[in-house]
Amino acid sequence: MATQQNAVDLVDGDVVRQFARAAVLAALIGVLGAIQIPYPLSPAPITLQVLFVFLAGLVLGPVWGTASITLYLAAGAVGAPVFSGWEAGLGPLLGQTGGFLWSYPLAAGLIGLLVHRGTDLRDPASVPLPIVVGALVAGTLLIYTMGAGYAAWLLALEPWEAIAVFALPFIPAELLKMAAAIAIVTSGRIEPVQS
Amino acid sequence: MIEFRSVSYAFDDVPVLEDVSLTIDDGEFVLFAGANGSGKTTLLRHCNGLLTPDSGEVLVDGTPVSENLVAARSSVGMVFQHPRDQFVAATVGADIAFGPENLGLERTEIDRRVENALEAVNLSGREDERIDALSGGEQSRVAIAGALAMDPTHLVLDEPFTGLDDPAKRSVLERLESLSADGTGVLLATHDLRDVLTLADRVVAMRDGRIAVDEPPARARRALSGLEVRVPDA
Amino acid sequence: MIEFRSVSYAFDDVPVLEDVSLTIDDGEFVLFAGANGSGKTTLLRHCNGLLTPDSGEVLVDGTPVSENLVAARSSVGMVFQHPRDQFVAATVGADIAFGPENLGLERTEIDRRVENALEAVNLSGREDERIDALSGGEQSRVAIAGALAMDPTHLVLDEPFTGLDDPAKRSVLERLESLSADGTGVLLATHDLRDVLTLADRVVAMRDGRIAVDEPPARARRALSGLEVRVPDA
Amino acid sequence: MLTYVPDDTLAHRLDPRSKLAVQIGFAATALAHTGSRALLALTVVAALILVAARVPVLEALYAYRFALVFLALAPAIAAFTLGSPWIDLEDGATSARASYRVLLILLVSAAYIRSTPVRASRAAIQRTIPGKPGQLLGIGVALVFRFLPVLQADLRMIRDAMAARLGDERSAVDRASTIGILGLSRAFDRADRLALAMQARCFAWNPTLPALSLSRLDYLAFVAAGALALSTVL
Ligand SMILES: Nc1ncnc2c1ncn2[C@@H]1O[C@H](COP(=O)(O)OP(=O)(O)OP(=O)(O)O)[C@@H](O)[C@H]1O
Ligand SMILES: Nc1ncnc2c1ncn2[C@@H]1O[C@H](COP(=O)(O)OP(=O)(O)OP(=O)(O)O)[C@@H](O)[C@H]1O
Ligand SMILES: O=C(O)CCCC[C@@H]1SC[C@@H]2NC(=O)N[C@@H]21
Ligand SMILES: [Mg+2]
Ligand SMILES: [Mg+2]
Repeated sequence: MATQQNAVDLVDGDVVRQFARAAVLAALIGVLGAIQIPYPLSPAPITLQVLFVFLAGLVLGPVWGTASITLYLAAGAVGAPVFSGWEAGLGPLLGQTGGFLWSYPLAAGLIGLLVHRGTDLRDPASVPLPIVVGALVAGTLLIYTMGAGYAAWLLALEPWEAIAVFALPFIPAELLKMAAAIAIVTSGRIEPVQS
Repeated sequence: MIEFRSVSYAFDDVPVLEDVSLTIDDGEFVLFAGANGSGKTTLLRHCNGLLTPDSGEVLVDGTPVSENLVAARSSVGMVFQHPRDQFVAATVGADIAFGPENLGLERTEIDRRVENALEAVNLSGREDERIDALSGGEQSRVAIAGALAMDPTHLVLDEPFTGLDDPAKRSVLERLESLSADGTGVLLATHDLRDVLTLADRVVAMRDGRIAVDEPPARARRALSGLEVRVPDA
Repeated sequence: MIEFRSVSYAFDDVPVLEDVSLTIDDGEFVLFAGANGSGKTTLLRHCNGLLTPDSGEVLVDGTPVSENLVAARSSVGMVFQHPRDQFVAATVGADIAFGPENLGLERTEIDRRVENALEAVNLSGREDERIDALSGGEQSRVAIAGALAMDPTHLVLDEPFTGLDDPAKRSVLERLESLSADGTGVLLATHDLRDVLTLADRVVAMRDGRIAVDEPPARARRALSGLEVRVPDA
Repeated sequence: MLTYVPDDTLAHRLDPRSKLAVQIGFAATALAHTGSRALLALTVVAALILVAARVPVLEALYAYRFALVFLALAPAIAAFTLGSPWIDLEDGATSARASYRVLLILLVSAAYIRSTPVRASRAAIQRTIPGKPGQLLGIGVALVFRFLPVLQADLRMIRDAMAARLGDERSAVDRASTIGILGLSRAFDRADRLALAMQARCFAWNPTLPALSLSRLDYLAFVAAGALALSTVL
């Protein structure tokens, strides 16, 4: 939308709407994602963050999905208690689960790109299921590569040690989250924003 | 001046506004009534370009809204029905400053406006309080202050009294009265005219997407009969 | 019968209800008033175990709520203060059917109740519409219908008239009157007693977490002075 | 949970940008070193930083308790080897030193949180990251803080709304999916209303940025940050 006489450069209505959704979704991840179930099989807890990474990519697409997760990380970095176990600060981003955190925006972007085939959004409910599943699996692999890889380096673990404690124990939980993400986007209750 | 010229609007092919023409002058205090679903909220959102007419035109101070959104949005302050989910900041002062900041004003001017707006709603000196810790009535007044800080020449309010207790409602009303006396046009949507009728210059009522009544208060009671609006008992 | 026995409750150590005792009989129509923040909503949410007293006890039909939540929730129908908070489904019909479904009723009975409840709020025939696409007042009406469809023995309504137009308000009031005449206890929180005072059996008002007034309507006007409640003009 | 606490410490007087720089410098060198001497030096620096922000150390340790448990486990995992002798002490010790520096990084980030209000962080983001991304990131971070309590209340309300109509009678899967879908759709509703409210207040790409200014103290902090960063390559 153009602005004539004024120097005020209004943000376009579609952008405002997507941005507001990205910000509110980031807050929702903060509320639900911070809930953690301590998991005796791994030094990382089970959290719902990954479910929201899936949803960010599926519902908001590559650009705004990535933006949403980036807002989540930035808010956490400057003090919002949104990381697992209501932690906050730059510390968790560099700590033993930091690799997971940094992978989230990239995974959301990857999922968004694969599902929406670019930056024009389509209704994820209308995308063939194999494509959606494939995208979620690809995103998950990216999350674990970065998450376990960084933890191995940081804590001086062997690769197999890192995989055994930071990846394998979560496979069942991740499958459930994929099912939940697909159920949510196909429920017809989340109105997609076309842009 | 806000001017609607034969405005029509449909949601997904369901017509909600049909050929609406209406003019609100500077400093006028206009009550805006009508049944649930008659189109009040939809009409109000056209005043500052949040919705764009399917046909017809809306002008603010003579300029079509679509041609100069910034002008329309800074001259028409809008207060939505539920303030809680519209605040952009956690504290009173930061929220009220949001509009002026986006207009690109100097910091000193922004501070001045925040102060003035807070004074206008009787909340001076409370800029550092957390919005969540305020009562419902105080939140409504912060929402009004947020609109006032844009220095609007018109104020559009969509049922601002819902949930307010009697003193809170009075204090908001008093503010509106004095603003209108100072030249701000006020367009106030409500279902209950009992406490406000005497303050108004005009009563406009909608029915099924059309303007059905447009009268001075004295004649409004009769005209409104059968229009789903609570009028003062005779 | 709903019975509060010396109930106290605090949010994060801030006392909100202090030693409240109150009994609502079957078929009684009780108005519940008080300023913003006086504790109305907090009290109402104890009636069906959404909140649990820090000390004291709440009983529904003689059984402590904490002992039989299902019984309390099927006998006490509740309308929340903000209708949007209350919806669990996407369409009008599905939302109203949610409660009856949980009661394990037959589908035909469920449909009957949905229809009946919609009629009470002037929304007959609109079960297939999306709740999101309704106007604010229409949403409030769907919320009321959702509680009516539970066919409860007590109805607790937290400012149910906000945003309703006059006929809808009248229709809901009529329904409440006839329900109460048929033995349903009604507990209605509101800031404005003007249209309801004559219908009620009793007026209860809170101040700062305590019951400050508990009188028959005839004596309520005087008792309520200074209590932030709009009473009918003398 | 660690949060900002108003105070007058050295750290509180610093500009958020210089504090960020110190944090990053510290983390960089901590991530590069695991030698005992380096760890000792890092411990001293971290202690100074904690004192400068008056961080209550026990509270900070408690806030990071989950992370600490896992950090304590990592050496055990590293020490474990498949096959005799099953335990490799040297591997364990390396990992223990690696874990310890992570603890230091966590504590240093606690100093930033305790000494920096949201608006300062927002200003730092908008003034450091140029153009539209910086603008959106700054406002977005403020919005996340604003909406955390709002959405928390929403989720509680969804749970209550279902319970009030006996939703607890449904299966766990049914309940979880309803809460999930409702939580998300309601959050997006809020977002849509927020978007309107921001547009009504002229949300623009080129607003007046929050004020920030660097003092002499900040330049010293930048020097310290630079020194820390350089020590990465030592
Ligand atoms: N987002 C939407 N999508 C589809 N239809 C809509 C939407 N918003 C409103 N409507 C429809 O438009 C009509 C007018 O709604 P509007 O909100 O303008 O009414 P209103 O006069 O403000 O009513 P109320 O007094 O209840 O607030 C209603 O019938 C409503 O169902
Ligand atoms: N979830 C909460 N956490 C903390 N405090 C709360 C919470 N809910 C309510 N309160 C506080 O409890 C007090 C009573 O609130 P309540 O909602 O019961 O008032 P009310 O009488 O219903 O007011 P209103 O007329 O505005 O609806 C208020 O001071 C409020 O700030
Ligand atoms: O500190 C954080 O907030 C990050 C926690 C990371 C948890 C990881 S993400 C992948 C895997 N799946 C889970 O449910 N938890 C771990
Ligand atoms: Mg409306
Ligand atoms: Mg209340």
